[in-house]
Amino acid sequence: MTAPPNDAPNDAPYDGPYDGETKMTAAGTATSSELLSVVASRELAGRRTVFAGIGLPTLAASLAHLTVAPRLEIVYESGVCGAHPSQLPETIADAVLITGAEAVLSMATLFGSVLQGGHIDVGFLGAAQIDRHGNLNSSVIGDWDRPKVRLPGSGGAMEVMANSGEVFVVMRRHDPRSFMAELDFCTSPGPDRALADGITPRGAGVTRVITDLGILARSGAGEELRLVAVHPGVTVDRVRAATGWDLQVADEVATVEPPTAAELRLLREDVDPGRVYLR
Amino acid sequence: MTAPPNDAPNDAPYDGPYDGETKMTAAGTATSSELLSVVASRELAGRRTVFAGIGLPTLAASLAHLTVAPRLEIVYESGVCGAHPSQLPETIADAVLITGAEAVLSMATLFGSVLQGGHIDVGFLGAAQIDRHGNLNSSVIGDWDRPKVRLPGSGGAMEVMANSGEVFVVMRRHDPRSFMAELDFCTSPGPDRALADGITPRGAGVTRVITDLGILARSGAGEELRLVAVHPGVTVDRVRAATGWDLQVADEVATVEPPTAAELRLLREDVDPGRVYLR
Amino acid sequence: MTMKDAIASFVHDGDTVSLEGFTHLIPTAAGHEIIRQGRRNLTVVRMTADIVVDQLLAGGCVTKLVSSFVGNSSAGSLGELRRRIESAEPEPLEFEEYSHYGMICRYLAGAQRLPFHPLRSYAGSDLPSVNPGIRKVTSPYPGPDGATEEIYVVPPVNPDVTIVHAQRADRSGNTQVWGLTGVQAEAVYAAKKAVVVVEEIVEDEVVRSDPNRTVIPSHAVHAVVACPRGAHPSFAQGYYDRDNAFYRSWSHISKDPARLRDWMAEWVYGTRDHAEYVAKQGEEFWAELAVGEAMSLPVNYGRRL
Amino acid sequence: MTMKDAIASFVHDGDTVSLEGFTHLIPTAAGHEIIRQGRRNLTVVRMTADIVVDQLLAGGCVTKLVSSFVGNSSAGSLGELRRRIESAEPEPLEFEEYSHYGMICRYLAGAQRLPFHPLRSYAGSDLPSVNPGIRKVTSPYPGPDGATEEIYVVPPVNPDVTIVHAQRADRSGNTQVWGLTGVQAEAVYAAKKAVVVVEEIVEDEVVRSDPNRTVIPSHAVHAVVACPRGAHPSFAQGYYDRDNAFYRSWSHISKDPARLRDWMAEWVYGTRDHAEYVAKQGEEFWAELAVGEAMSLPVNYGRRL
Repeated sequence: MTAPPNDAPNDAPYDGPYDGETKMTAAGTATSSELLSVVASRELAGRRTVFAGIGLPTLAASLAHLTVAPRLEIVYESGVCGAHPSQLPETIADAVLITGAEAVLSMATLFGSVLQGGHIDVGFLGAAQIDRHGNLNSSVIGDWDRPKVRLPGSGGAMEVMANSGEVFVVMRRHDPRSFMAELDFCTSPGPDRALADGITPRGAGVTRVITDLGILARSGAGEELRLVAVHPGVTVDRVRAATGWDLQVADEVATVEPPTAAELRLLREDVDPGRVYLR
Repeated sequence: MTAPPNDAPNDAPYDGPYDGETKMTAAGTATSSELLSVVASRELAGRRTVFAGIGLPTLAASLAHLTVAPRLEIVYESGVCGAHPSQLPETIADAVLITGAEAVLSMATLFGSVLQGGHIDVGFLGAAQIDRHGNLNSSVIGDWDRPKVRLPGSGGAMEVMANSGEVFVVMRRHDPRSFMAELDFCTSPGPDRALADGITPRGAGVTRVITDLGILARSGAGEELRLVAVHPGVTVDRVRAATGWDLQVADEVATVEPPTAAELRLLREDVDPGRVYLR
Repeated sequence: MTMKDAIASFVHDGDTVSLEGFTHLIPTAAGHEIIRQGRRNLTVVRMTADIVVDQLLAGGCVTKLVSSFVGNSSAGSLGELRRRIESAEPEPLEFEEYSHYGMICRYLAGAQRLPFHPLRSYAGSDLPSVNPGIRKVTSPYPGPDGATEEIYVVPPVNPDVTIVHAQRADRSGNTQVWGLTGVQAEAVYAAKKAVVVVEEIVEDEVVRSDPNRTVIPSHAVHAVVACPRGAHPSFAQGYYDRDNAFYRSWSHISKDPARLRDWMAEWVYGTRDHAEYVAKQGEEFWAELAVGEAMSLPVNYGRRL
Repeated sequence: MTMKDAIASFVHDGDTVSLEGFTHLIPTAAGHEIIRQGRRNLTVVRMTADIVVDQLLAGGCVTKLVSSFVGNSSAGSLGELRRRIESAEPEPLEFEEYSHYGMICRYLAGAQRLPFHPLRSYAGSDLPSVNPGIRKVTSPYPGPDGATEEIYVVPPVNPDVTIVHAQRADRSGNTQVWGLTGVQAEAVYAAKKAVVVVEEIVEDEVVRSDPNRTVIPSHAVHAVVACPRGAHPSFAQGYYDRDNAFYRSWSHISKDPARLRDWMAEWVYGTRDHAEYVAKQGEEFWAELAVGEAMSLPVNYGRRL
């Protein structure tokens, strides 16, 4: 397991079962899940391999496969490569992902040869907290020794961060409890922290953060996340207020193009017709 | 490949195809191959796992399985465990070893988890040269840089030596060119050389050397090989003269019991009826 | 061997016990039998500490956990684990935390009897500051830029016993797994003893018809236990599906200590063995998790003519 | 892709080329095409430098060899290799020597992009004295006796291209191997590019019916070449048997430079491609190496009902 995105119950203090909210967003008739999936899918244009957990990352990757990245291969943390599921999977280890797949790898091969071997272009991660350099916390709220809330921990998140060419983070709720100046604990460090530890990083770390307010971006070590786009109707000031540090803003902040009818149709009819994740 | 026993063509200067000699030995009607196989098989009494190349080690292990070590499992350097060949294999990678086997392991698992993991009780090795501590040379005659004869090298021999509980060596020709005070090159070091290199050895190194003259033995680090048994009709002096160092001799030198009729029958009728190795 | 005998023989108070299976083939039935037999002071080693670990904690069996993920899959929380860690209730839990590849490398080092295994994780993470087992080594080779290169390493783990679940084995322990194979082979080779629990024990000929399918050879196995449906609520590829409803319900069950106690009383202490647990679920329940056929195409191993 | 195109595209003068296959599935046809195309100054990396390496040496393609065993299986000597090493005839050969597990660990480190891989070999051996690549590291953990522990390490190998032979692959490169699987997967993952030569390219459905049989996934493969009988004189489990007579004859062929030249002229330079080599052997020849059927029993991957 990598840490689930910050909507998952384990990311308490937001505890309790997922509420299945379907509130409308500024993007019009798309739900929040649809919006985030569509925006994330566009960012995968031309990418070859993506390491993704179940949920929004799978939706985004599947949609990208049908639109902007026809050669995209999803590698699952369970070891499945080239899945051709008969039905939409419910977990990263769903049996339907395995039957009919092109390959199933052992954990040692997956994490050693595929991930650490540098075969992943884009890794998807979630977190409870993120800082200005894209460092992530999925371990604890409070002190590690006696936490207020014990979160799942790294799982493979640290490896995804250290070894993917770049990392996309999807955060459902852009607010100061998640976008923090100082993390309670750094589980998955970006390249700046690796360099400070005396070790040359492999990948760029987090390059895209896709939230319910817009898109933050950075290109690698030495850079802070910058607001590059907002959803229609969202102001830059609103994003600044929702961010726990003094957020850098691009000279030209774009407005995210709302999901097109074609994208929504593919997502709803082909990718997730049972609305397993499109809650 | 581990280095073949010292009768193989690669162990030049004894070059050229194997001559298929079947000269009678002091043991009566048994050939040299039969004698060495039977004697080696007896030494496997009660052992559980043996790492063996094709040839005499396979014959010895197969005979032991039928006599003194019914639970013996042969692990082949090619990765085959629990072979049930329909015919006698001609190489360690013979296809008949694989069809019907219990398991086939990758090289990484075989050498890493099985051998280095400490699962082998007895490893069989051959060599061109052996010294008084059971260190082996299967690399070169002469200098490594510009050898008189280039031999095959370690293959897995170094790993068999370093990681097996103990090692048996079968040497067809007991003579001073093979039993040397100083090796031209140490390919596979016993525990004394490992200790001198500052590393604690895992196994006992060579504990038995079975030759056409008798049996040398030692029990581990700090000990030299000692003559513990001779074949009928072989004198201690003859063994001393055939050994390139001042050979230690046990207080009581036993006489090897010649192969019994039952052992020879099993070897000839059940283990190698086609006389593939019983040359 | 029966599960009862296997646990009695191979799991002792104070042991380090590895239970592996990455979402697939989780050895739940073995965990329940450890609870029934009242083992104490165990160190449990498991990459994904999920429901079976929460149950072992609730059974009072565990004083220390070594893991890289503590959560109920993506379906929710582990109530007992969080109480133990967040508020030391009913007692503290010693927790040694790694990342997934850190755990895998610990098993790899354990299986190979190496003093350490290097990996490209941990650089800049706070984890080494709370886990002194995670250390650095200087490479004796120059890095890509010609400078000295440092890398993190983890120590080997060598459990007293590793328990895994598999689809099938022969009587001597040659174990075949398909679908997700996880880290089971490495965890078995790392251990001093290994217990393999299987859906079915098959004839030698079945295993020998496909030796590449054998993930764990008999020389590494000390006991084979037949225990159908012993991986519930996880799944066994080709045998039964994952019980997603139970995963979702575990957050609620485990959140309330009283409800958790009742669940344990009914389903673990209240069943003599896994056969009774299976029978108690009822046939309709298992029919819901049944799977259809999708057979592999055979390959030819060849026969000398 | 044709073998000709694959070698032209992926093997360049001066490259480091790994050819793997441990006695099984040796990529001989690829080696012959490298010779036909006259590649020069190659560094060849291969655990068991056997007949195909002797042929590459005789073709003048190789200036450096990295290996752990230089011999014609157990059937005799490699004439050209011995001349190159023993008497620098017709030219010297740079030789970097390891043990088998040393080579495996080099591939493992290469595949995982690690700066080194530790192993419990080399302690007390003369090999480190002639190979400065074999070094020591001090473990940051105390040894079993509490003292500081040292261990040997080897550096990664990252070939420019790795070429392996396999039974089958789909069009996109998902490669399935059964019988001896050797070190092929690690060698492919260690390489910058990988070429897979197969007995047959099969429909997607064949591969997907048994994903656990896929040893090399398509994301690691850059070219797939169909080349039946391309592993001769080694064997392909379930397809054809080993040509033991040829192994035995190689000692005699390679011992005599004139005879070796004649053999190369007839069988490598004298054939346009491997199809011609196969045709030239004749049908009776291949009938001798034919194997019968011994099919694996299928397993059920399951289908959601």
